[in-house]
Amino acid sequence: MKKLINAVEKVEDEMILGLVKSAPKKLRKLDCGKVVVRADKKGNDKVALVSGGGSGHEPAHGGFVGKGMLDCAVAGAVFTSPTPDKIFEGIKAVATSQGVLCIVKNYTGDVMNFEMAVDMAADEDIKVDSVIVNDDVAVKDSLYTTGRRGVAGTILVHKISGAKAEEGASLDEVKRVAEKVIANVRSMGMAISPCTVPAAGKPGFTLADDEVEIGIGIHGEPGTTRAKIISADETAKILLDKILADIDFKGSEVVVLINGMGATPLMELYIINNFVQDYLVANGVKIYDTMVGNFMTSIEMAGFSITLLRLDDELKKLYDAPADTPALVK
Amino acid sequence: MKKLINAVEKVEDEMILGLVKSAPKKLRKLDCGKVVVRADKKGNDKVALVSGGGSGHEPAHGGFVGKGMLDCAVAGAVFTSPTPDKIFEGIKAVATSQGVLCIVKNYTGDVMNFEMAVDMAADEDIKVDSVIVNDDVAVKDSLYTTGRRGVAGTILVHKISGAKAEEGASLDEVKRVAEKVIANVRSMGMAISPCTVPAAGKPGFTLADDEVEIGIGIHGEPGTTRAKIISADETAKILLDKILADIDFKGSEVVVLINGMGATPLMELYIINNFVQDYLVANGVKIYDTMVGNFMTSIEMAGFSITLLRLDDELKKLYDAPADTPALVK
Amino acid sequence: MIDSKKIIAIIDAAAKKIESEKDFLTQLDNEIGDGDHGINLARGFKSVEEKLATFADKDIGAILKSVGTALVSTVGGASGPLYGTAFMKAGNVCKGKFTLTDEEFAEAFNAAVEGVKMRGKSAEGEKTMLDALCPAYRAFKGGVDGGKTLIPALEDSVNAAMQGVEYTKTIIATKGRAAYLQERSLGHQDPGATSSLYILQAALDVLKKG
Amino acid sequence: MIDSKKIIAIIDAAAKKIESEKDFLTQLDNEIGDGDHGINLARGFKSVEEKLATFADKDIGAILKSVGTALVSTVGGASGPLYGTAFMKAGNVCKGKFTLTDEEFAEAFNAAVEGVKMRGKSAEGEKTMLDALCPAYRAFKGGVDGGKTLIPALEDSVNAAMQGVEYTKTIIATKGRAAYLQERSLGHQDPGATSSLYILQAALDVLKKG
Ligand SMILES: Nc1ncnc2c1ncn2[C@@H]1O[C@H](COP(=O)(O)OP(=O)(O)O)[C@@H](O)[C@H]1O
Ligand SMILES: Nc1ncnc2c1ncn2[C@@H]1O[C@H](COP(=O)(O)OP(=O)(O)O)[C@@H](O)[C@H]1O
Ligand SMILES: [Mg+2]
Ligand SMILES: [Mg+2]
Ligand SMILES: [Mg+2]
Ligand SMILES: [Mg+2]
Repeated sequence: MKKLINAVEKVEDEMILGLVKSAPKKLRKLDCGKVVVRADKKGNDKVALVSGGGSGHEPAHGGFVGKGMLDCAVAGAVFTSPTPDKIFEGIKAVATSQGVLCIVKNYTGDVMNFEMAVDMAADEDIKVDSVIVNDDVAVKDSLYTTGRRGVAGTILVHKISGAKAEEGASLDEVKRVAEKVIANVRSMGMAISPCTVPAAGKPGFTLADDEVEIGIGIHGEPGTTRAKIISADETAKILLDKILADIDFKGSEVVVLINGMGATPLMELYIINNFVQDYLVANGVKIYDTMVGNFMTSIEMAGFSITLLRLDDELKKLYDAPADTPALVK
Repeated sequence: MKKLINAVEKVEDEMILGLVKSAPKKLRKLDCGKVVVRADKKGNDKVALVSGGGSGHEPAHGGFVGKGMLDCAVAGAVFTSPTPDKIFEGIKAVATSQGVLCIVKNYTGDVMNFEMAVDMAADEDIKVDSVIVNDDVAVKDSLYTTGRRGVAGTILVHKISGAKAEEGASLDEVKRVAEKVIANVRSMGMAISPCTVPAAGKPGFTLADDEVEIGIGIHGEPGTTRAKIISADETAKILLDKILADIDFKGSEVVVLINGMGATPLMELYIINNFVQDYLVANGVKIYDTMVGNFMTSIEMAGFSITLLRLDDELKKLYDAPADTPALVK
Repeated sequence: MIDSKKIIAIIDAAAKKIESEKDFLTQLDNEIGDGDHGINLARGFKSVEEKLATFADKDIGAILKSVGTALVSTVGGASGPLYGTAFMKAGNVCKGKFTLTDEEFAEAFNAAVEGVKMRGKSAEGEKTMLDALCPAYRAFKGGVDGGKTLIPALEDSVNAAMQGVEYTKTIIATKGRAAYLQERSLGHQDPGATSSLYILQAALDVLKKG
Repeated sequence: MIDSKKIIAIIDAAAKKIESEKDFLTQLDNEIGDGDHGINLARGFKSVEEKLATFADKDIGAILKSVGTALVSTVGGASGPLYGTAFMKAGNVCKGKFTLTDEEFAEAFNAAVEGVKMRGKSAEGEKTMLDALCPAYRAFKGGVDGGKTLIPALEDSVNAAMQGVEYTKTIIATKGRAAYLQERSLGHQDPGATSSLYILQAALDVLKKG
């Protein structure tokens, strides 16, 4: 394991400190742990948004704390959901009389830990609700399984429900918008090289020089299939075809998010975007806006995910609303 | 070589197309080649800024084209300066009656190609001048050598002279500000893993599991010294000490730029920033603002550079001015 | 019959077992999860170990509850809420008690298993810790009901858990991270089932030593 | 004496030589530069090859100028402007000529070398192509002045370039990318000096074939 770190045990704490110190006017860290909140607390008349998950997805989620997006991000150990007590501290710190909405990625651990925290908050009469993001089409959705994972589409839930909350909408309204995004956002990812959880010291999987993993999540785990490496265009087509088959994007306007997994050079993301744009247009999808970069990463994994969000007028307006966070300014 | 590309010969062109398609309202590509210009041409009353260099530094330079920064970026093959004819096309496309300032990184190739292009433009009565950025303290400056290289500090030259140009300042004034930034900006970088020029097919150098290169440039070349890997803090200290020894930052307000080389996870950049901030404060340097991310990369090299810019009131105001480019929004 | 001192000894032994099997559990999780199960549990049981000294005068309910809270607030991931809930639910059943009859032990065991099912919205056969815990509980309960004493009943329980762990190799996961791998989860043993087995083994070892 | 047909043949041979040594030149540049010298020059000489057909009726000045322009607009990096300028400056000297005497050839050679120095703001001894070109020019000029015919003079020139390439291994670079390596550039041969040698060798090969 070759990493620019100081000690395996210090990775998460130093990372959060480094993030907060990069934007001291915007962010504050709670004393209780890896909990980042807005330096300027939101007015009591607006719903506060809390998200979080394991570390290792930087800039998610701490980088999206700020005006127009999240009020609080709670980080766990690398790829490990934070614990309910920490999430509860975060909720308490940002709670307003309008209430708190938790945005949770659909992973068993995240769901259970947030569920326990929400129970704790409700016990203390905090108005709190949650939504679960499950945008990853690599995994079949089914009543009997864990369901689809929450991946990079989560950023668009942050963005759009964050804008709704800034408008002063009620908790129910913010939740409705968040769920509309969730209903309309789909993603899929792949990796050409794995990542190493610092505490584990070795990669989550190994790949031969000509192998890739298709259908990966965002926790360094292997994907749904291993395949021989093919061209960037062919790879992007596999992901897009799965996404386009899941819900009907034809004729709709979409936001395209080409997300790097952490070690993918921007050069490659742009090459992929070049194909994605042409392919979507050829398939009757209208592109409203495009984001290319590292938004929801897996430490130093090389690979990418594609996310499409189907828009209506309400979502478009909220997507365009201002945001001022370390990782996204609009 | 494991890369998400289609064909070695198509890398640069598809990359530029993908960049422009990611922001079609902001960017336009000239038909003559890898030349990106602002979609909304600047008014004739403002100086236009042209920069460029080899490809492989994404988002530099095309990602910094837009209001408040560059008017045009000219890209060459990977790590190879663009040719004078292409630079000349770029200059012609954005030239205004206020003139054009070329921002050139100090590499023999860049300097010579831009010099020839500037001659061609001057021959056609375009008002044109240039500045040469040389912020890399890894290389000793000397009258008898090529001098220091231009690296990540170039982004701050784009930002600040771009803001000055938007104010409607004259070519001489914009050049003066650009040179003030150059006089006050210093950088140094290191790598823990190399990168592979697609056309070369193999890495520029190889490192053992416990080795790093200190004092690298941004073209995949080895650094000034090879060393055993040490902690992130100790590594950052080596770079900072060299930077702080070069010009006096004590008592000054600075912009800190922690730049990833392309494959460095943001987690590591934040860990480094955590140290850098504390160390600077301990050394009497005041931090005005901090940027952490991938700004001037070397394809998929893992490593980072630190840049410090010493500010005065004029530079502060220009640094804070709005910018609206794919890679930097302010 | 088990007293609170034994319970403390069992928790201590479980913590040591998890610590010593940390890498193996992580390795199992690497294959079909995200490679942190051993790391997560070891972190959690280390914090439990740090609390051991405070347990001496407490009743079994309070001890188990305290273990559960410690796990919930330090493990994270899926196994934190699951094991945390298991210990807390068992603690509820043992409130105020300083000794447990074998029947009461079975009752606490049952509460723990039901707690996992509730928290995980899961059932046996989904390739999770429940595939060790459910048969282990049934074997224990059956043994006690059939007149076996504590140690033989727990021996049956551990054997059943062992078979449960083997069984996880033969099925496709439908809960937890391994579910994302679909068919690729076949042939791999579930990390959570394995850590459950270790905790039961630790209990048996302590009781056997007397 | 050299006529325009020979010049075209030399350019063709140089292009082929660069193409066949592309990987080696790149390898040399990998060691002390950015690993693109062979790639850059091969791209440039390929575009020159594509122009060869248009050269047939042109004078030597026009041919060399056209080679220079092609190199400048396709090679990029440091070597593009340098070789481009060299050919363009040589072309200036040969304007309107369809044949060159040995003295005129020397004059064109000199103009090329001076062009590199001007463009690169560099001199002999800095570990660049000039360490092949300068001694090569001196040897050629000395040979011609001393009464040698073209081929023996060019043989001396190639030998001098070869020694120049060897010499680059013993010095620290002060110009070009290798300068950034400081002491680490020692022991490595300069890619640009090597490509200069290849171009001269190509010329000699063509002339020897007659
Ligand atoms: N819904 C569930 N019900 C019961 N056990 C589960 C469930 N989801 C996961 N598990 C157990 O948790 C184990 C993984 O724990 P761990 O690796 O610590 O958490 P994470 O998956 O969040 O990284 C799995 O091996 C499985 O036994
Ligand atoms: N200032 C200079 N004067 C003369 N030759 C130079 C100068 N700078 C570089 N060179 C030559 O150029 C060669 C490198 O060319 P190339 O690799 O194509 O360009 P780059 O360094 O831009 O990648 C060096 O080996 C050296 O011989
Ligand atoms: Mg985990
Ligand atoms: Mg180059
Ligand atoms: Mg796990
Ligand atoms: Mg080179």
